[in-house]
Amino acid sequence: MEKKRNAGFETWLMHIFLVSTAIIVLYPIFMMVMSGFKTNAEIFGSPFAMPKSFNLDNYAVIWNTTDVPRYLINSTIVTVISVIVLLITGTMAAYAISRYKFRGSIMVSLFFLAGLMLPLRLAIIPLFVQLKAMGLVDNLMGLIMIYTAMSLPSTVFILTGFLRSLPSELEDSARVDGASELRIMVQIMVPLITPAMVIAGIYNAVPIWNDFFFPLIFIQTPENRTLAQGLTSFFGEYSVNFGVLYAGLTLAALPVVAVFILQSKRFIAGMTAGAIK
Amino acid sequence: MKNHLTKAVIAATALSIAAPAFAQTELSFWSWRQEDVAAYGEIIAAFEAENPEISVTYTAHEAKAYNTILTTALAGGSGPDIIHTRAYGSLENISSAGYLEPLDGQVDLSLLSADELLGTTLRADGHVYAVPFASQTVVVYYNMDIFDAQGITAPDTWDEFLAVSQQLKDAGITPLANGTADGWTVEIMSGAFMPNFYGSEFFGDVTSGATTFEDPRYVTALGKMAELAPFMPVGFEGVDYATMKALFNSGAAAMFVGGSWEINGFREAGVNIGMMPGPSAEAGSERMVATWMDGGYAVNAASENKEAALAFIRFTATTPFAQMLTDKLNNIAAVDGAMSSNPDLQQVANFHSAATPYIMLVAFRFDKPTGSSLLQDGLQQLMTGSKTAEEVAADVTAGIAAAE
Amino acid sequence: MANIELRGVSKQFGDVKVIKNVSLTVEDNEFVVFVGPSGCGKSTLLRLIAGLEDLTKGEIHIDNARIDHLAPAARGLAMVFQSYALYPHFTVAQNMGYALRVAKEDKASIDKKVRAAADILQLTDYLDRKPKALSGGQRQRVAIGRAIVRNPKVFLFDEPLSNLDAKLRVAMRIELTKLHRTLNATMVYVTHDQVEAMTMADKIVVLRDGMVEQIGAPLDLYNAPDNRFVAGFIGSPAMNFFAGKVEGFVEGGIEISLTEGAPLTFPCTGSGLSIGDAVDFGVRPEHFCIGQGADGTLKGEVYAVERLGGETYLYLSSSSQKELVVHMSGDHQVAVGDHVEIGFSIAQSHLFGPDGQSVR
Amino acid sequence: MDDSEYTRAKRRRARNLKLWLAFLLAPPAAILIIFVFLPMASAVVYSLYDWNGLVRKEFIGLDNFADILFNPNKNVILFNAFGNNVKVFVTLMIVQNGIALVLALLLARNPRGFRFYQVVFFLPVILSTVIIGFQWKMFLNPIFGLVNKALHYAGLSEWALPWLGLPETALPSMLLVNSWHWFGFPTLVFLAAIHRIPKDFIEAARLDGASEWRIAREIIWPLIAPAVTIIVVLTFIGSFNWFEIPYIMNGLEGSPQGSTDMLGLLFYRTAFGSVSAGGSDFGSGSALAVLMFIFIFIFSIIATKYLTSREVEMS
Repeated sequence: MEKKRNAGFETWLMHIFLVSTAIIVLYPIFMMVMSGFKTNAEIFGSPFAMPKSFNLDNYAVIWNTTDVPRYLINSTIVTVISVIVLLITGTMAAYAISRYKFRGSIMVSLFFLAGLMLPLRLAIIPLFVQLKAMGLVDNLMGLIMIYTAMSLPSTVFILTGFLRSLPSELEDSARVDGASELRIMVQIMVPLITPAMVIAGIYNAVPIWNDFFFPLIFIQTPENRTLAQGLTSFFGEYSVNFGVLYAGLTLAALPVVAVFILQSKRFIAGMTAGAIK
Repeated sequence: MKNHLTKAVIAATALSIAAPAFAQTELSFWSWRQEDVAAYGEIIAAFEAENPEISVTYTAHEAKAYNTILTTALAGGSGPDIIHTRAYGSLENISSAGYLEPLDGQVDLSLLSADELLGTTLRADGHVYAVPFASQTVVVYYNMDIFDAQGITAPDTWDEFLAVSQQLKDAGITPLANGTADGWTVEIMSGAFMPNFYGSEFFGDVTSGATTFEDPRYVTALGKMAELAPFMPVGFEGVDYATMKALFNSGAAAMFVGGSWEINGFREAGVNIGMMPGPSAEAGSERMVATWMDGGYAVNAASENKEAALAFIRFTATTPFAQMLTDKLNNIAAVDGAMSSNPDLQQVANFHSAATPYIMLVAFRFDKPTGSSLLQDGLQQLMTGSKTAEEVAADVTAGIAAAE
Repeated sequence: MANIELRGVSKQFGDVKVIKNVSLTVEDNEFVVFVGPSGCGKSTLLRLIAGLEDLTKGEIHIDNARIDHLAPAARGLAMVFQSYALYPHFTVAQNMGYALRVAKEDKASIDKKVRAAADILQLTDYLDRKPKALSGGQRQRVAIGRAIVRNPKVFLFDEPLSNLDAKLRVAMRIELTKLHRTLNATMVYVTHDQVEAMTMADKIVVLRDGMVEQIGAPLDLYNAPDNRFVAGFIGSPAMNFFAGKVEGFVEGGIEISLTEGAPLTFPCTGSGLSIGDAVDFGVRPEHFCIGQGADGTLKGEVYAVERLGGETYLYLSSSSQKELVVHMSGDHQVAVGDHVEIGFSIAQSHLFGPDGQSVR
Repeated sequence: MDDSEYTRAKRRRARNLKLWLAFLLAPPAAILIIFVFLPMASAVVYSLYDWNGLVRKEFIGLDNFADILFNPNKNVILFNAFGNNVKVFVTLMIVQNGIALVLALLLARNPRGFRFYQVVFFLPVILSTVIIGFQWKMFLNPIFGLVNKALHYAGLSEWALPWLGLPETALPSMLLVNSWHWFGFPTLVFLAAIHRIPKDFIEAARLDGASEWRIAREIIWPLIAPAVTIIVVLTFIGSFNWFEIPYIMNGLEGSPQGSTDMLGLLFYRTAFGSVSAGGSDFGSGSALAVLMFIFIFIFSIIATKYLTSREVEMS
């Protein structure tokens, strides 16, 4: 009896902890969304109340003064292409490292790992000089290459682990079946690590989508601006109109949150289940 | 596939900005003034009307990152044709590196005074590298409606200022909107109050090396700043520039110490503002304002369209340009001859009869650490009471002595 | 269909020699089993034939043509893996037809061949399922089906039954033997289980430490092991060994003494042994009988009895021998603690010299 | 065919395999070399030259390094920033990752709403730092901010502080914001690691009568060592590169009075200059960057080595 009551108390405590954490996470996000519908006076006067009306005035300000659709397109192009290139090249490297024994393979994997620990931001000046020479300044392609390079180490790291866990007999079997190395990789092995690719994809897409540092330096014409960058300058302009700011924040967060919630089942399952068993 | 996509992206971009003209020279023009995009659009349109063969694209970058964006681009052999530069130390940083085109001899600078040109002249070679665009002045704004409601008239002396502040505070109104979270706003604040205590001679003395910041005149002036802390918002340590403006705009605070560029914003927000220079030390003594050259327009030495860029720069040194700057941006133009119909600007211009250079920006931003960063840190500590005026003065002096 | 010939095959991984100069021949249509303890190199040898590993030295010929330079698929063989290695994201039909798809056969003919193989293996109802939805035995059959579909010259099996339960293993053993007969194909089969080897093989290759210990028909190995290792490895329970010493030579044989019991005379020709050499005398558990033996008798105390009804196993210990196994058919009333006498005949016993080689 | 032809055929196969490996490795390696390693190498070269602001002058060897490390006027700033980075690392390890571990242990017990919590906890991770920085800066505003308003409503007015304006509270406030942003990531990583522990281990311990606390400490903790390694190393790298939150919330100078100054901000100011902090100096900036590379790289390797050595094999 004693023990049972104790367990009940513990469970109760656990739920309190979990629920309050969820509130601490959700409430600020909720407030951000709600404040986007408020006027300055409402935000100052009755910060915790629901907005008087759910009008889109603040959103209209953003829509009319900034080129949000364009920023959205640019960010989407940059993120999608970066992730595609990243997954292709990352899989290639991870496949070579994990599925073949060759001289220097440890060196190669260390080479990719080293990239994980080197913050590229610190080499921004030479990077600029170099991209300039390559004609990639003020060009979305430049951003794509930077993001791909920056995210490659973690992608290779994640995918190598998953690829190593695949049984080598599958590969042997396909080899006996006459499949070429390319075919074994593309048809047999890679389809088996799609959960890992989802993880690596989301893991890297989020910072790419959110980054404002590299666009700030490398994108010069407003037409090429990304969402995070465009909004950062917009925030500077509207620094006293809190309602508009909150609306801007909500707008910037919306696409990623939507994608995440739609893919969350897959992503979290992949993250927590680890590898394919 | 990658290639196709790139091409598609580039094509899409190209289409969207497809210029109607053919043999036009296209100039790029960078600035940190995001608030001024519309006004510059009009000014540029006027220029293009007279120079149909040139088109100018104004791009405003995020202000905080402007330095980074510009220096990286210049160092990478790129950058715009026309550069909106800041003055004094910031300008020296890029002009001494040879990234700017010397303008003397190429541009008629006769409408600018020697004082004004000082801000855009490289000390090492004496050449002018930018056409100064506007001067800024530190003033004390006050909300006339609040003053009237409280039966207060604008104070003249320091003691009156403190008395007025106390009266406002007793009435439940925050006397001063200023906070210290953004260091530069504290420095601005010091520009309104300190000159009247250290006097008009101090600038010359300290820049010539005749004295240091430990001079009693300066220490006294610093000490006065500490007396303002009780009249600043509760939690002023965390009040940043945006909050300051929001406090003043909303009428929660009665006074705001700021630069003359604020006029526009306050008027737009509907605040019934009055302006005054900082209070005098004693009745009858001088009421000085701190002023400085805000920046200028320069030509990128590596520009491929130098002639066209110079044409635009020549335009910025003319009275019509100054007139537009005055009318559209409510700036006090550096170039002479502009007439302002704006009473606010006329008032600020009148303050200039007793002006002193905004000390750290004009004279101590050439080396590191800058006088500004030393003073900003010092003032923050002074206001929160963690250091005395003497200690702050000693810190600033030592910092400047060690600067290189 | 095809014969296989290995000539002086060696394989080295780094500094480790895994296969040491192995030469052997697999005849056409033969079912050959490579057997040996784990780590003996039997799987490596199979992978060398398959082309999954490269030879360090030597040559491999199939149908009298050298093939060791060819890619696995070009060697005309099929392989069944221990884990079955079914492609998890393909259906059974896709798994079975994969090699043909790779070889760009047309769809109709792939379908026909897959169906034919599925018929043989009773997999027709499962063709659209993914491997995940199959039982162990079914997966095993898909793996075999995948091999059959290719109509290879040679089938290679790498411990294909080790993941099945005991009952299924027996059933599959018989099925595989049947399949061998139906397909008329050369098969090379790797296992560590000597029962599989004995029951299925036409010819067994016993391997140890990368070297061939003996090659021969199952019963030849059983009856006439070349050395102590093969004698101990083939047969279950394993042969009992007794330490002995060469005492002297007589006409047509040698005299040996065991630590226990009377000296024996073991018939042989030209043994190469000398007096005083330590020898091992071996008798299989099933060759003992209770009571006095024809040529010798030993005494021991029973410490465990396993009575299975149809057969009985006695575990004895004697003064010189810690463990001694006796296998008898039928049921016997023996209790733990009993002292029994067991006998053997020379004709059914074996003698091994100090080098482990059989003395005959 | 004579023997050499067989050898040649074998060599051809070996060569094809090498070509295939080269094909696989060349594109990713090229991307990494061109866009990461080359610029980094150039940064090292930059750091060995004297710079007049933006213009490279003569080769001066390690003088830039000596200057930032030993010049007493500069190294105070460097050591202050470094000390703050250390505080960031330690605090995040305790607060952010500690909370994450507790949450992971709770979630591992599969409570009702398990999926919901997983999604919710991860939600802030996917939000942009810009968004979070701005949002919390507004929340922490001493006058209009929700945090202080809430404290007033709760009758705790004296607790309402100018959070980001005081040297004592600015950094802790930012670290709480950062923890709010990131705690979901270590939570999921720990949870994944706990899920990977065979159930029998925990059940066996439970049958032995071990308390939940003992199970967590003596069974789960040692067995999730690989996840701990990942989190420690990532937190370390993240802490010493910390830039976005302090930059967005309190600007480039690390105000107030350097209490939120970080190596990342210092690098940025040194290399690019700022309006109040003065002009740019690529030489010192690059030297600082190189020191940071070296420090982060060496410590990551040492930490990985050390932490990996205490991982137990789970069979």
